[in-house]
Amino acid sequence: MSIFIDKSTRLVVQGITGREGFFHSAQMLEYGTNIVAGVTPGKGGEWVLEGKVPVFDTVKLAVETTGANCSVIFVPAKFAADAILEAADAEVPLIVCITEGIPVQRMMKVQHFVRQRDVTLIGPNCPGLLTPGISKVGIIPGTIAKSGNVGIVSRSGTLTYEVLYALKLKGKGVSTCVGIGGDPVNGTDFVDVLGMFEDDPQTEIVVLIGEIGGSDEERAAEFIGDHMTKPVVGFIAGITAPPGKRMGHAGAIVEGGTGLASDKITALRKAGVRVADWPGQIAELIASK
Amino acid sequence: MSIFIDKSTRLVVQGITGREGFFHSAQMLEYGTNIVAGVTPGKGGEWVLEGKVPVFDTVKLAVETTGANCSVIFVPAKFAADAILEAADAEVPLIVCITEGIPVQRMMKVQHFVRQRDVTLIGPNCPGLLTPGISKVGIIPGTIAKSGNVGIVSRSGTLTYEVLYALKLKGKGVSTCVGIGGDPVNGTDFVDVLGMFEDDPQTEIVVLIGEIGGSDEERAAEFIGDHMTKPVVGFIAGITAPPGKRMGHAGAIVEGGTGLASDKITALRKAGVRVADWPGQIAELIASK
Amino acid sequence: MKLHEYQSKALFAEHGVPIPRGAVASSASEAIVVAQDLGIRVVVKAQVLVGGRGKAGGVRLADTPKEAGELAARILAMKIKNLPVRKVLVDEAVEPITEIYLGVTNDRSANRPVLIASAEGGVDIEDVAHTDPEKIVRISIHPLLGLQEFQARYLASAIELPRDYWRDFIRISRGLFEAYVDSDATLAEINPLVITKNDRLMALDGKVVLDDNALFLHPDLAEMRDIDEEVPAERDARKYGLSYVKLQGTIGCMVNGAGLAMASMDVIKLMGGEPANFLDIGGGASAEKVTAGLRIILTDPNVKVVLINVFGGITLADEVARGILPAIADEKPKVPLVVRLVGTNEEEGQRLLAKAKMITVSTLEEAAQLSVDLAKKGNVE
Amino acid sequence: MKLHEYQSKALFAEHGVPIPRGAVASSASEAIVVAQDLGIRVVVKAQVLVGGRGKAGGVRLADTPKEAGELAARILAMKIKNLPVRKVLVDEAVEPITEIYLGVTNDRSANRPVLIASAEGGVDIEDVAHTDPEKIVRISIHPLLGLQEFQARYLASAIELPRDYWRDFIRISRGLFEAYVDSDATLAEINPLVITKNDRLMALDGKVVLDDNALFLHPDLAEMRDIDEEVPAERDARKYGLSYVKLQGTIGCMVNGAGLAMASMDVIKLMGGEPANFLDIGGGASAEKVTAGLRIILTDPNVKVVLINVFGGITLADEVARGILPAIADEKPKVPLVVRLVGTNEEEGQRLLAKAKMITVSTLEEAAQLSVDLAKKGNVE
Repeated sequence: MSIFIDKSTRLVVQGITGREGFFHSAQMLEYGTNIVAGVTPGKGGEWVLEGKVPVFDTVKLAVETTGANCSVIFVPAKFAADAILEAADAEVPLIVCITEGIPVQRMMKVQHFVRQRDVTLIGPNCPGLLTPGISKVGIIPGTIAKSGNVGIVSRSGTLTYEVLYALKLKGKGVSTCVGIGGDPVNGTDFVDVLGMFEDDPQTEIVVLIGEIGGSDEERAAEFIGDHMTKPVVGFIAGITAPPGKRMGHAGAIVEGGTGLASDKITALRKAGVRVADWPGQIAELIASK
Repeated sequence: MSIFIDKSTRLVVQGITGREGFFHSAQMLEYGTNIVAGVTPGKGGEWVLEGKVPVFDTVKLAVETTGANCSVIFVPAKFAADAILEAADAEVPLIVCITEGIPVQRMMKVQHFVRQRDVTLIGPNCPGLLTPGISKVGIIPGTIAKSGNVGIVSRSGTLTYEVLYALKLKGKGVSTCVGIGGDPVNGTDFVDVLGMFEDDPQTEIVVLIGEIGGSDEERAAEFIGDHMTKPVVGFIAGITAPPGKRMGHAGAIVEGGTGLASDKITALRKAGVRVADWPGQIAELIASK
Repeated sequence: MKLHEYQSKALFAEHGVPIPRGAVASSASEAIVVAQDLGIRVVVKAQVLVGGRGKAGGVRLADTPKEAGELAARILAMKIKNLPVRKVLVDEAVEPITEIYLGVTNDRSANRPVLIASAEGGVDIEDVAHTDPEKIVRISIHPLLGLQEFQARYLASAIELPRDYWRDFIRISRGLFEAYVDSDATLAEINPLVITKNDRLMALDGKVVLDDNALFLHPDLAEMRDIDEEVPAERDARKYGLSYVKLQGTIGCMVNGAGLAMASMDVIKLMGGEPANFLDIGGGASAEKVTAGLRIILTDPNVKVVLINVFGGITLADEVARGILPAIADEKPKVPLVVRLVGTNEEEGQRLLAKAKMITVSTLEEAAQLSVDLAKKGNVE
Repeated sequence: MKLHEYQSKALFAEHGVPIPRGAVASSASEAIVVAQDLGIRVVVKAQVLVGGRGKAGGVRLADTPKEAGELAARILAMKIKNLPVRKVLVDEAVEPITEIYLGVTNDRSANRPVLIASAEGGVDIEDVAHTDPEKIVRISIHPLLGLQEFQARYLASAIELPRDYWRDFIRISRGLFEAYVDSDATLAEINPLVITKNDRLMALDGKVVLDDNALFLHPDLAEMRDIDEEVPAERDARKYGLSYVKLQGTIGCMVNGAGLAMASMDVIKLMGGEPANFLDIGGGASAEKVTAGLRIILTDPNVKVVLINVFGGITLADEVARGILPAIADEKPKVPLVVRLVGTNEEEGQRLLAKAKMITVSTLEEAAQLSVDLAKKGNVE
């Protein structure tokens, strides 16, 4: 078992003819993901990726024609909020938005709309989903992970790769890796994913990778303490980040006393989470379980 | 039994110190309605109506202090949408808006917000509710109706009084009279109220008073045909109204071929409704049942 | 409140919708100046707030400024459906390759705005709706979120607009929707939206109906009201906050409440009479308002009898009586009045009327029957 | 992106928020002119994008234009927290009776805007939040519906503002919220909002932080960026779309991804080193971007060693190598570079680095340890 994606996932790629969309569609196809459609307004009727994938003008038409049940979004930030709304309007049940840089007020509106529908949004500004050996939706390199019993949920992108890679080197495999994204407003949070891992029979241990800013990790700690029976290993990036400085993406700001890495680590430890001091230590803690 | 209001209704009057709010609060008090609070921003702390009713600055405070469970709104059109939102935000379960002239786009937004909460809005631009002998919330003259087994739902104001009065002259009484209002966008429609009358043990026969414009009566006809076991008598005002002319309030416009009185009458008759040719005939049809 | 074509198009242009170059003119000489400035073939279009101006000859092409002046003079002398033409719009003539319909209005059944498009533009969209309903595409708009880009794209795709025009179509759709929102319109439509010979999308004609209840938010738009276009009696009624519509019958009606007013007219007709007007004095009317309403009815030469039907609720019966009496004292009407006055403060109202020896009855049906009888008698005399 | 006080207040004023009369000045003579125009007692305020200017003597009262000029000259010669003062705001001096805090920002945990007010204005609101949290009132705003009048009224009532000021307070709250929405701000605050001696509400100081991701929607606001206020290296980084923050240590870092960049800094610190900066080259960086990033690090004189940590995903390892090599060729750095390069196209990247005889390691921990060792060695030399 895995969470979010499996062999029944039928993927539509929004922005499939763009540079990044095209590159990663090829990567996903190669990994075995079942890409059934692409969407680029104005290019409906074309076929891409060696004639394997039909392109549509609208998500609605793509869904009606191909039965797509999952969408991944690579369109530029300027159009990405509209792309999420289009997918939600077309009732695509799972939407993964890779795009970085969506204005936050716009994203608050989009998130409110999406939450009122029976639709799950992952991201934006996230690396997506990887269920090793089965399917990947997004940009996580497929080669750095093998299948196993570790569930990973992370606000970070490359730091997640670092952890996946270290686990693989230690011989540990992953059930599903979920990049929820580093933006201040996102569709799916730690608690949502932790609950799914708790219910997933394949997952036996969970890795949570957080970073400074916001209070998602604190809420995750509360959830872990109250509801999780499976062991959780954590890491929080930014223990040395100076307060008030913007560190790369909007999620990583220490806001007025809350959002500090040290507070998050304390909260997680209180909830019984073993928190690593450096990323490499995560794999050691998992291996030593 | 009655619908919407009964002896447990604890009313807060928004706009209680205004001319109409004050006059009708006095009328409602005299009728026996339990007015527990008034709201006029900036006049909190005063007492009105011979010291019987305390005034608050906000609905929230009024509800917290007095346990009000119903609100009636008399504030001017310019502020009425805000008044509805304030009542909904304070989780007043039943809101009756008498005010006429709220801009329709604003009202579409308000209605969308209200529908997402566990709150019932009646109106705007409506005469309100009357449960003869028990309670009245709004402006329907209490003296023209007595208690009985006829449920009335109407888009009109004074035309409803005409019918109530005629019924009383024929010795027929009313369970509850519901004025849903004549605006194109309103909170509660015919179908909502018909369903409640169908379930109300006191109500044995229902009067539906419609008018030209929109398609509420057609949807009501469908509901009656599919779900109502109790007999329904109807009347539609505006059979002689020329198409395209604005007849007094925004609801009463015949829009491009739909909304005609004749279509509505046909739809109701098909659903088994006895439709009166003139208002006075309603009482005759009821009496002859 | 309806806006003229030239006002509607100016509103659209403020929101980025391309419109032809042009200007409004009130005289032949003004029209010549505009045509000279444009320097090309022009179209001279009557500005009236009713449909059917094309068929009436109110839209004409002119090759020269002189011809534009002549046509303007001719059109400005016309009446279209009884309304005198007081302004013409002189626009550059545009040759359309394709004519599209694009409009936004309130969808009453969904309580949301709806954006409507059809590849069959340039004609009456309601005719298309009847004959080829599948040629009309609708997109329901979230009342809080507003029109989204993908929705405009759906429309473009659904009406099979060539893709080269999608970007412009989306921009225009958003502009139109913005105009609708910013002006609190109940209808904003472009018909036709054309593709021109040089491959541009352009709004050739426009129509906007504003929400009268929202005019207080838009004093600039409220000022655009063309009072010349109103029947004087309707203008007076508006001044007093009365809702008045002139009709063709002989029985003047003054009623409180729109539903009751319509029902009163219906009963008149059922009894064999014809109402001369719709007049709703609204709720809680003052004596002054009643007086003004009655005066407006009495100025209609068609009126043979006046029926007053008031069911007091928020309206006070004695206040209504106090409004009727001065109008009668001043106007000394030659036609009979039938008054039905019940409800709040009925006794005092009735006392005042009795003192003035007015004809009073107790039910609507009686009032209607008597009015119809008196109107017929009036016709015989 | 932060706006200056004078920019923030101008933005508020556009939305109907009353502000003192005044103007910005870049020299003593300009300040004198402004003070003369105002004709009354003025306050001269340093315009810098850091807090604490009051304590630093950057806000002073002047009774005469001459005094205003003298104070302006003195303040314009100051540095506040290492930032030179390049502009002063000369405002009419206002005597406040009451100081209120009013702000709107994004509530991350609710994914909604939040309007915040406190009767304890004029001080650091975060201090109030720590010492008297009950003195801060918050109202959560519906993300689609926006601030409603009744919500502003709740705030006025909750901070016990005398009722005479409610109407103005509501108007100002709505203006502030509009400014926040229209500018895509992440923070818009008035502190203090004062009641003046002549009974007016007025925004004496203002602060706006804009969402960098939304600046493309607001070219007029983007132009307000005060590049004089940026560290030159940060300005260069922004030009190339790099995320760079200068810090005080000796180990320069270049990493892809914010989380990995922070983690790399954390590991450096854990190993006993101090990072000289945060630098995130982002996802899918081009060789040019990498070159630019490395150049920026190498211009920092504190840097004793450079750690490059790239985990290729969307970023291609060979492309990164192709960016590193020209920077080294051009800059001929005197400090050592430690490169850890894995992931997509790793082999080709490693081959290029090996050819250039770069120090490469395979894990982050190794890279950090080696960098710390080299930095310490550098210090000893």
